[in-house]
Amino acid sequence: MADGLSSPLSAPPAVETEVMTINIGPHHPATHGVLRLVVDLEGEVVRDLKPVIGYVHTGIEKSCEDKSYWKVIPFVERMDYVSFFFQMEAFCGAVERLVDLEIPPRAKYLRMIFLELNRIHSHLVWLGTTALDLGAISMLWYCFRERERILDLFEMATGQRMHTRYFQVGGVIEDIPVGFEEKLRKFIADMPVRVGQYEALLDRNEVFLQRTKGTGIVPRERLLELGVTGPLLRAAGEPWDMRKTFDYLAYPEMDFKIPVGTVGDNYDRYRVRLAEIVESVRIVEQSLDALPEGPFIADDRKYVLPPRSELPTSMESLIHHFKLVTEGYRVAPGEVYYAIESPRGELGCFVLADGSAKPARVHFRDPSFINLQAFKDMAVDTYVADMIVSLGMLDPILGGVDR
Amino acid sequence: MRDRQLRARDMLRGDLEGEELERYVEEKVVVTRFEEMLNWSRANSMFPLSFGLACCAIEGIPMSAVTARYDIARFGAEAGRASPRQADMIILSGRVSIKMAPVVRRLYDQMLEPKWAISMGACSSSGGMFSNYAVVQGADKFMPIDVHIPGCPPRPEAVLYGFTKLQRKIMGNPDQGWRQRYNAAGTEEWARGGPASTPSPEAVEAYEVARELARA
Amino acid sequence: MIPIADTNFVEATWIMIVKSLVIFGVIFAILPLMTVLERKLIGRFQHRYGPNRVGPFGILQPLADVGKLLGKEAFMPANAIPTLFVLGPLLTVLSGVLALAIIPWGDVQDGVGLYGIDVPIGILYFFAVGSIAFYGVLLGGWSSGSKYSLLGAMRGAAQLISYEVSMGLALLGAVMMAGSLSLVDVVHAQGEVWFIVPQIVGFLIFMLAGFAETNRTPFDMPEADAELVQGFMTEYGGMRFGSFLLVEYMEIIVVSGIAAAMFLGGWMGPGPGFLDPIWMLTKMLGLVLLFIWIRATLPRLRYDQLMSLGWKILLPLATLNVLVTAVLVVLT
Amino acid sequence: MPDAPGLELIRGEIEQDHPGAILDTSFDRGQATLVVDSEQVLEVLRWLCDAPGQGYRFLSSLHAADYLPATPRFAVHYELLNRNRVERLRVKALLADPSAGPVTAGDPPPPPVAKASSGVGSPTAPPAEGLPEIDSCVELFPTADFQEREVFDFFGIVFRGHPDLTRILLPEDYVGWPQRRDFPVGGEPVTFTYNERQYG
Repeated sequence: MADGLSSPLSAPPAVETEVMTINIGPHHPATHGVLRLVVDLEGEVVRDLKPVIGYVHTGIEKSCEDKSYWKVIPFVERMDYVSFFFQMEAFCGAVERLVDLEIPPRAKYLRMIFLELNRIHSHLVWLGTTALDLGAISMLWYCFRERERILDLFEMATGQRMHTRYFQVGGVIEDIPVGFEEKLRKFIADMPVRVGQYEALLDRNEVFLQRTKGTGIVPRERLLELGVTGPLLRAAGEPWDMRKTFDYLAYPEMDFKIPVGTVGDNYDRYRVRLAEIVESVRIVEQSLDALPEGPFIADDRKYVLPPRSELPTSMESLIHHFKLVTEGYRVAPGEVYYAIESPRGELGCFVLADGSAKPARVHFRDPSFINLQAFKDMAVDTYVADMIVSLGMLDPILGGVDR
Repeated sequence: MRDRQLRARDMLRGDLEGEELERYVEEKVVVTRFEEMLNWSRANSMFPLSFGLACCAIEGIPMSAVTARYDIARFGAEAGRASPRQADMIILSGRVSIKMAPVVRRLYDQMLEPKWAISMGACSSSGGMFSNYAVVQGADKFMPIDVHIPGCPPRPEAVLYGFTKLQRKIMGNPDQGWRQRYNAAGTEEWARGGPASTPSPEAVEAYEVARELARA
Repeated sequence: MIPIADTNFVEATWIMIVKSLVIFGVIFAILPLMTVLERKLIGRFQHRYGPNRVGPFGILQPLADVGKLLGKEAFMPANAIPTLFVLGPLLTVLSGVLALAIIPWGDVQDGVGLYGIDVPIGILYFFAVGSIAFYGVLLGGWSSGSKYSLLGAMRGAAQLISYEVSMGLALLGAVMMAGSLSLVDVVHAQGEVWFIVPQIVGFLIFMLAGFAETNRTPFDMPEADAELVQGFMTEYGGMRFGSFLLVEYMEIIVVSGIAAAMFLGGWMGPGPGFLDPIWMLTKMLGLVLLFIWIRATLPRLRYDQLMSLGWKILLPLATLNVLVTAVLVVLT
Repeated sequence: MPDAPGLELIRGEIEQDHPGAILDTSFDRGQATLVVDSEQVLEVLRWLCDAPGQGYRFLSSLHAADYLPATPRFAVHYELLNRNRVERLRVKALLADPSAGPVTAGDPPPPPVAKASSGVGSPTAPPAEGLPEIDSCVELFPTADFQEREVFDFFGIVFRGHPDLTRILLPEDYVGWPQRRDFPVGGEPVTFTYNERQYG
């Protein structure tokens, strides 16, 4: 309702009312995991709220200090469990910068393909669950239908559906199998059609528009102060995408657009993410077309496992293999912060090397964790139903928040 | 047919006679049938708690396992209930941190008897790869678990397989002796020293009705 | 003995008893089938099968559900109010069953009216009895001693008040055209043309308000599970929860039945007289499918949007509809 | 990234306004780092944020690290970002461990800091003694709120002036600072059939 937008929720009501503190979570159907919100309600209006996090704190950063570099990769994947390829890329990229290793072009393109597929996957999970929060239950099934196809592709190339451990320091662990390209092409041909179908179901639905338009607005300047990045920031009209601004992988060679919103409400967030799916499909298509021939992993035996075929014939390879598997490689002391654009914003990885074969400190700047600070601004003085929608549109992954 | 055979056998043995025998046979047959019936309905109408912890939640009951390709609804278990009072089964999908463990135990306590728990994935079964200060090394430490599903994360097919295992367990194959072993009889109120857990009046009534029907 | 209402038609007591038993039996056979129908249909909407392991086509699924719910532990939260907590589900079941009585399944045949009762105040009876359900919701939610339940119950009460009015006004048009409050008379009045044609506005408003009355998806505020866990029935488990669930479906049947009788010509249809109940059932089922379809498709409204829809759009529209109908009825 | 001469220019300009604030600079693997005196870190950050021609207004990440055998044991890292010039700059504030006393490199590591932190948990009570302290930059960068709490949670570094410095990820009654290098990783061995006698 138009009047619903303009009604001054921030003004205190005429009648004397009592504030009710209600505890949402850690188990609640709409908190996308185990987030706990302590909410002060005045009738149906949220007056104050405080997120309480840490319910899936896993101590991953500490565990990483106890493992050699190449064993850290499966740990970091399990932080933000719907964008696992991004964690791998952030960590591998950081270590590659530490040891000054250039990855071959084919590995760059393969990484881009999987990163963008993962971005689509992440946005699909977001769309399904958020629509579920809104009450549009069927969207979950439609989104997960496409998600299964992405997971099939992952499984085909890597052997696992989730947490694939596909990226290695120096490249990727295996080349894509025969038939992968054909399957991927079929998928990227279908995906824009599917996005059109999602739009048909949601964008032409008056109820959905009423629920999302004009809710959860946070101005751009405030978002920047709070360190918010990713689709949330872009929906507020700030075209900040690290794929464009920073030079990593082969993104500078790709032709893609940055979708930007205008108002910064929940509807813009939804539109920006849907548009990003389409742009990701374009990136996948271009990198598939331009996929160069050549090795998929760097040829530096100090850091990269020798190919399996060399082991029976080459003594040197065997020694390298043995050293790498038992001890790992040592990294000269130094520290590196490497950030990439994950589906939720800036995903930074800080690795501190102390000269041994294990990292002295691995820290992830997880976008969900930082973005969650903006939730209070999004939800205070709105209805409790809008708070739920805003939380869905914020798209926090609690595994990433708590690490 | 069967009770006639039984009666014939006992008559031959001479253990029971006349009216007493009649009653004995009827009771035996009806009670086991009723138990079977109840277990059948429990196994086929599991409402899972729509509850997710970490990675496995994406592959497990709240999400992938209910989606079109796997469709746990075929087994009548898609009606995820958000309130633990209405749920029959809790799936621990992911690592249980030391901060979350009391909450999970509380959720389990709030569920009404009979209730079942599945521990999905390596993390909640044993701590998995996260052997560190923050993760509880196996959910069995604070609550009874019926079925453990291995994997990190398990595929949805594995979840379905674990679920059918649980169904078989409920239907008495194997029997439920583990409950006595864990002393997992009651809810939180029971643990505080309230009245012992008794079958609901509705259950008693249904039981009586079934007995009457069987007599007639 | 004081007659509660003046009946048009007097039957022997035993016929009444048999009739009520038959209606009760049929409805309670349909209700569980409806739950499985909904689960299977929603499954089909979502590209999957739905329950199919228990019995042929999963048709025994509700049997398992009911058996399980009966076998659950009877439980009451420590800070609930005992009597009211028990009374809540009872009241809702009561109102659902009572409302079934006035749905006309057919005309008077061989001296037997194919309906529970035909009270001259038919529609009023429906409103009076239907409103009791919300006492159940309110009492159940309030006495649970949970904040979620309380919020759900409050939403439920407000929703009832907002939509009951529009619902009544929506039916008024059809009542004026028929000149009687009795549902049987209204059906008889639709001999030439079903009232959905002249009263399309009334029909739409009635269905919208019906969604709100039954707490179904676009308007499922009292149990909005994304916000309020399970709303007023958060603390209910076992068969008490089951009865809330059952009543939801019973209310769908009642609303569909009233809508079919008032706007879709009730039992009217080609074929001999004994097909009348079949026609009625078909029409009702069509409306029930509409309910399920909408649940699979539409998102939920926000609470204040629900309110403004009820008061600012439906109510004026229904009033206008009544006025126009009144003028037309007087003129013709 | 500002290149090495650019980093020296920044250092020179800061030295003019805040003498003694910059302890060191380093330019390593293409990343520029200003090592800052922990007492003046807020001034330096404000200067980098506001000074004309600088504009490092976006705090990407705030985290800490434990360089255990080294003398100033802890460091708080501020990953600053200039979004106009697309330049990153790391500010590193070194912090000594007050509980350890003067430790020189090569000394055995101090015993695990697992003292009862009685005040931790309530924002009003002063934090436990013997913790390193640094100024909070929440006023300057609101995004630092959660991250400073996280650093406090894991390293026991107290941020003076933080509005609500409580544990964020660990339970409120947790004792110890798990990400310090002398804190054991923890966990416990899993019992299998072959080692049941050992652990079971």
